[in-house]
Amino acid sequence: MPLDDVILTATNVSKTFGKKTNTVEALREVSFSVARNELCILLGPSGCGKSTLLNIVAGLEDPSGGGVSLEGKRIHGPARERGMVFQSYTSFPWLTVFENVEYGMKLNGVPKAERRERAEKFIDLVHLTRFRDAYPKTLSGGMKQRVAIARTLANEPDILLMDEPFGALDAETRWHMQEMLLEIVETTHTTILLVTHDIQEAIFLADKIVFLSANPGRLKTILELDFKKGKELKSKEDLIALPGYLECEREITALMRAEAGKSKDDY
Amino acid sequence: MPLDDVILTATNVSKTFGKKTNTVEALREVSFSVARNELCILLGPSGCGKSTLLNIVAGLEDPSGGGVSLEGKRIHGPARERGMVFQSYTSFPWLTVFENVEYGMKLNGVPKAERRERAEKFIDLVHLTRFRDAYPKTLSGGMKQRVAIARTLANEPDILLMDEPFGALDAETRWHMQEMLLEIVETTHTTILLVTHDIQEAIFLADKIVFLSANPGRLKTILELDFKKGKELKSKEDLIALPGYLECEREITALMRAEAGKSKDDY
Amino acid sequence: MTGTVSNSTSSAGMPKPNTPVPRQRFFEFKKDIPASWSVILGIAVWICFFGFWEYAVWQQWTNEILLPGPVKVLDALYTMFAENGFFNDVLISVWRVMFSFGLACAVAIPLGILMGTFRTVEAFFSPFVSAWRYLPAPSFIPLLLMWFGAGDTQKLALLFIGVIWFLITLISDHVKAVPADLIRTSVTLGGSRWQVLRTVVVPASLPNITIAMRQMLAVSWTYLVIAEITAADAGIGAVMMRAKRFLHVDEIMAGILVIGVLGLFFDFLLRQVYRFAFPYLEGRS
Amino acid sequence: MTGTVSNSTSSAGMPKPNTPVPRQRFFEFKKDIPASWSVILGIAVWICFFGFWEYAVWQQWTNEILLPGPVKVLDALYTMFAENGFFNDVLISVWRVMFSFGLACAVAIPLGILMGTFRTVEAFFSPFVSAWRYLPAPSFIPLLLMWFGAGDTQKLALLFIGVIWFLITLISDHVKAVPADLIRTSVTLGGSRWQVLRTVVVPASLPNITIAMRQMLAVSWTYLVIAEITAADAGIGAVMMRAKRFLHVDEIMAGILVIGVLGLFFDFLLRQVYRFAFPYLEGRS
Amino acid sequence: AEKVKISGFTWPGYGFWHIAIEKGLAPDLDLQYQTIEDPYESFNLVAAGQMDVVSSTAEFTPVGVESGLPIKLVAFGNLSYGTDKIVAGPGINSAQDLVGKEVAVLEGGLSQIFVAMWLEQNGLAYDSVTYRNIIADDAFAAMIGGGVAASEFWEPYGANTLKALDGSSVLAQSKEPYWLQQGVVADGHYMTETFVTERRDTARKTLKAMYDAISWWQDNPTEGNQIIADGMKMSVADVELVLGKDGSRTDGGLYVYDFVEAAQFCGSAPGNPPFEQTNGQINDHWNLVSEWWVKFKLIKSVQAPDKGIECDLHRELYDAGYRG
Ligand SMILES: Nc1ncnc2c1ncn2[C@@H]1O[C@H](COP(=O)(O)OP(=O)(O)OP(=O)(O)O)[C@@H](O)[C@H]1O
Ligand SMILES: Nc1ncnc2c1ncn2[C@@H]1O[C@H](COP(=O)(O)OP(=O)(O)OP(=O)(O)O)[C@@H](O)[C@H]1O
Ligand SMILES: [Mg+2]
Ligand SMILES: [Mg+2]
Repeated sequence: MPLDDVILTATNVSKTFGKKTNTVEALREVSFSVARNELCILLGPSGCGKSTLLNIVAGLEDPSGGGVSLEGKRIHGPARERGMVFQSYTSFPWLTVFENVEYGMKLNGVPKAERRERAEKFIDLVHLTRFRDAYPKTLSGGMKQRVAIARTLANEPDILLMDEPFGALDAETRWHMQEMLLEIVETTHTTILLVTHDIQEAIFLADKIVFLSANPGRLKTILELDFKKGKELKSKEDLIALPGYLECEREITALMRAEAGKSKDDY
Repeated sequence: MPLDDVILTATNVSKTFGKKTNTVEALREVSFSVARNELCILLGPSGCGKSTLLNIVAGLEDPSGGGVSLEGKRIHGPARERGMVFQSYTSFPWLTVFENVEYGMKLNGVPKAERRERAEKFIDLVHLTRFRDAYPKTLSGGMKQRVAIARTLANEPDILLMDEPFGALDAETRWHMQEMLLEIVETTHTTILLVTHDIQEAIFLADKIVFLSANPGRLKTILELDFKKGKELKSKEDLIALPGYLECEREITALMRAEAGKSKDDY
Repeated sequence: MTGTVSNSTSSAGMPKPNTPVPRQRFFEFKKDIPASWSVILGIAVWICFFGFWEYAVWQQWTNEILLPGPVKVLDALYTMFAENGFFNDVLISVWRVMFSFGLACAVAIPLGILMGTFRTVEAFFSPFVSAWRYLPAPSFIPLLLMWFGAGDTQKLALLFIGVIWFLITLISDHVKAVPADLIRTSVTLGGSRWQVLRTVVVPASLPNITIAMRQMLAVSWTYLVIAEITAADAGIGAVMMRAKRFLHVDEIMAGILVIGVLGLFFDFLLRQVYRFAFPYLEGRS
Repeated sequence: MTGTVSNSTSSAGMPKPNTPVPRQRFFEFKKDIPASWSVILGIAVWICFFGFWEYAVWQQWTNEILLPGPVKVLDALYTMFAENGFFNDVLISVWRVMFSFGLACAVAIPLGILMGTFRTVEAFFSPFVSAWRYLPAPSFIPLLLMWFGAGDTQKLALLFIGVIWFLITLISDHVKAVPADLIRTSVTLGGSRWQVLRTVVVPASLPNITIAMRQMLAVSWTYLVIAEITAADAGIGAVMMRAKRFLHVDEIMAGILVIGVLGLFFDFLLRQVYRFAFPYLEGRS
Repeated sequence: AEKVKISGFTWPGYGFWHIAIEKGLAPDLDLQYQTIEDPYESFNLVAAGQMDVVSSTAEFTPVGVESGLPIKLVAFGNLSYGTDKIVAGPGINSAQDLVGKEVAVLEGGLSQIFVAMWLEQNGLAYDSVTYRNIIADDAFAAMIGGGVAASEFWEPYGANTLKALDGSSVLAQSKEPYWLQQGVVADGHYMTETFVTERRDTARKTLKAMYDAISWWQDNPTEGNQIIADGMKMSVADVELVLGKDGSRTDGGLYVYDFVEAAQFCGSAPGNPPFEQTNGQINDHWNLVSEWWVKFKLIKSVQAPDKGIECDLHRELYDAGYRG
């Protein structure tokens, strides 16, 4: 990946919540960048500011200092270019799967025929063709998240932001979702910035891991997963079988342990 | 573990929900047993009836067929002997940590002095001494679950039932909790029957894994984790380093995959 | 194989294969009861009520002028419908409640939605609306007569001010409870403020707004009598008012009965509307 | 090391280090606004209201006898307190509302808890209670007079039946929402039914019961005037009634004002009770 | 002392009970006056056996009797002497102008009969207008708001309406000789049958106390008005508006009957009551009112006066030498 193909840059992003006496410093001067078509993972212990950072990138929060630029342009507020998938199920219950996926395009005035075509393509992509006209209430948690992913992708964002998208799912469903996400990346070449604190998930998905340290959130290190380079991973079994996997998990586990140890009693 | 030291036996437990036209067969003739001081894990794909089975053991549901006996006595309804920890946070918000832990003993008329002593012992055990007089609202999810565990243990059940006790916690906290649970088993020699669908968690914790298959839930296999025998595991790192671990994970992953494949679209 | 597969672990402590005794207790926590029980118990309470009432009258525990028995009330009800054209009064009252309630909704829903969505709107209206909730509606009758005359408008206005303040409060509370993540989703998909309001806030709160409407419609019925006492030529309240002047307590009771039945009926209707309008909701009532 | 640590990835596309522009818009979704804004807006609405009222009177848009200006109303209020012993009436009204509401709670809380806990109890009472919600309380004045005489009891009874049915419904709904897992926890710890009721169901629903009480106390104030019109020798409603007989509209308005202030005050009080009684709750209002 | 329960709404015309209580005019009785604003609720209490005496307008008896209410009209208390008026809004100058319009009255109350008789007096059918049930308290507002063309008022509503509504005028008022003679617009005092029959001595003493109070008030009008104002919790000015200042009974809006006049109206004492009324006119009054209620379809038939009227209490007092 050539360095000049950077799509997103965060520079010295700081964030302090609250006023006067009662402030929480969530982020201190965090800088990193995401290259085009990269799947970048934000990893770090709980409360280190991952969500805050992602929200700033999405434009949902304003940074107290520093800034973020997409394609070289400074960002202001939320926009279609930076679509986001949340941990909570955000598929609109009053719309069918198809209408949900179509929703973003409707907001942006995409003509009906194109809307339909793109929606169906992305519904296919997340394996929900059978449920095209179902309401979210009939779907499992995993399926609801797939609706959210398809909806965001169909809106053709420059970068897809995801905040622990699989965090509320059970272990088994999580696998499926992770594998599906890799499949999607394969097909669509979307740039993704994803927050998690599941180490296995991070290793499985990441091209690059941005690791934050806690209290306040600072950039600890950026890990390029060299042992995965060039390998094709289709399933978790493939990952487990890969040489270097155990070593990598151990290394990140140690990083995590070191950070978490800082506030042992509050886990 | 001698076979005659069995504490809990489930025999041909079946369960059908609903009436007449609209029935769901959740369990079909499941039999297994748990030995004294054993940590037995119920594993299986989502919806295979693990919670239903655990509820039947707890006495919260009546089986449609078959039965469960504890210490040779047929069970009827819930009782102190079979304390349960749920996935949702069930620490009572209106009681402090200490009062929560003391609660079960109060119900059973344990005298005040003993109550106090036992409560403090178990609060120590789950590392909450500093939070003895805090209300649950000030605690994190993991801490709330530790309160629930201490409360159930302080009530001295013959067997501790846990339904995905760490399912709602983030990955990192989950580790800590798992390690703490092993610590507790070490100290108190409690018999535990725990439901999960996290394979790593199952391997890390289990003396024995009861694996259920889906639709309806039947006993697929019972796995004794021989590669762990005699080893002392304190942390996940120890487990990852253990020879045979990867093979075991791969094997269970395959079992899971086979079951889950049955209903591929509904994850 | 790292694990050993053992198939039948059946051994000591096997329970006898007696069929399990289903415990069916009368007072069971949160346990659903058979539908037949519900119906029987629901009928039982009315039998108890009417039975006790008739018994009290029969035993002359109370004065018969002031508390006629249920049979006499039903008799009066029959006469009113069959001979006195009461049906027309009922229609007029229903129309008054519906129309005024519709007006109240037309004001309360947009305002409540704006108050629930924007903190600035809330900060402006909320102190005002909360204070007016305590408004004793009957005291406003003279002002309403002055402003709206003695006709229907005045009665509609009274019914309107009887429910509007609570309705606004309830709706804005429900709108406040719309999950922030739904709004944020729409915003990151490129939704403008107006689009978010229209495509997320409104549909997300609509089911709960319907529930709030159901609750306040019930209150509206309790105001009907007050509204129709003054300057009413027709309507259930007017009939009850006249009955009172001439000590026909059986007719008053018949009026109460009719209002109760109408209230339950419209509650049922709104429940059905809820069901059909929001088929996408999880199995909630 | 499987990963390579790269510390500064700063490269192309670096944004100029201009300080970020904080976007502070007036209408922002669910965005908390500064406390000072709240206060200003809250005061603004009242200034608008009183200003418009005084202006309308000054411009003689309405009849001055029927709608005296705010200054005249405040003047009447002063006279009432200073010269007519209105304070005593206020005390009596407060006592009536509080006492009757206390009684209503004493019935509704246990019944509501039982209805919310046991489906059988619910199946029995629910059809009855729902129907009685539509009860037009004023129509029951004759019966209450007969049963309780013209004294205080009758007024208390009217205030009582004005709120009891809604209160029961609200409370039983809240109790139904007690998480099943809390009950199951207690049961698996060996709790008997009575213990579970006392140590789980009651404390778990108490905060929401308090909220229901707050809502219904507001309704109780709106019934005060109706209750005190009949056979009242003292109380805010009685004073307003007498004022009406001699067309002292300023006194009526003063009465409305006092009821509004009292309502807000008791609402505030219950809010404080809620805060102090349930310190263990997450930061909810 | 024996308890006697009396009720009435806030109206100076019933204020003599307060004087009787305040001045101890019934030494061996414990008179208790209860303000109940809706007279029909007072009659409800009678039905429940919880009230002995009710002061109200004089037209209720036929209705009560037909409903089986155990009640008797025992005295005509006072006559409206100008306090009641039919006031028309702008543009209405005669009865003819009212045809087809709406008139605010108390349905089933005196004011409805007043308006109906006045229409007939002016050569119109009693039902040539639409009656709207709005009591005087609210009718003022209703006239300003439009919708009703005229209304029957008592004070202070009449005067206020005339003042506030430009172009409004008086069409009829109770001080006119015809209305005084007819005695339609009047207050009465009611007693329950059990009270009259089983506690006759007490009933007599109660009635006597009231007439003693009237005499006392005639001698001490200033103090009397003050007692009434305090008892009714109204201002002295409001009392004076209705009862007058000097005890002459003709400088206010009400003419209060003293004992002898009331007894004459009842036919229990010789001689004629004032305003060209006849001895025993109470029976004619009964018939007149009953006929109107039948016309308005509020009762079914006219019954014999003695079903609802009890004049023997006056006779016994008179025979015993009492003269007020
Ligand atoms: N709106 C807010 N107001 C005040 N403090 C906040 C706010 N949002 C977050 N914080 C604080 O900022 C810090 C970072 O929070 P953040 O949610 O970004 O962490 P996180 O890494 O996403 O944690 P998790 O892994 O638990 O999701 C925490 O200390 C949190 O308490
Ligand atoms: N009360 C109930 N009524 C009807 N069906 C039920 C009920 N409870 C469970 N089921 C059904 O029984 C089956 C087993 O459910 P159960 O919750 O025991 O599965 P589980 O293994 O615990 O699943 P998970 O891993 O998702 O927790 C499912 O098909 C479920 O839909
Ligand atoms: Mg987060
Ligand atoms: Mg489960």
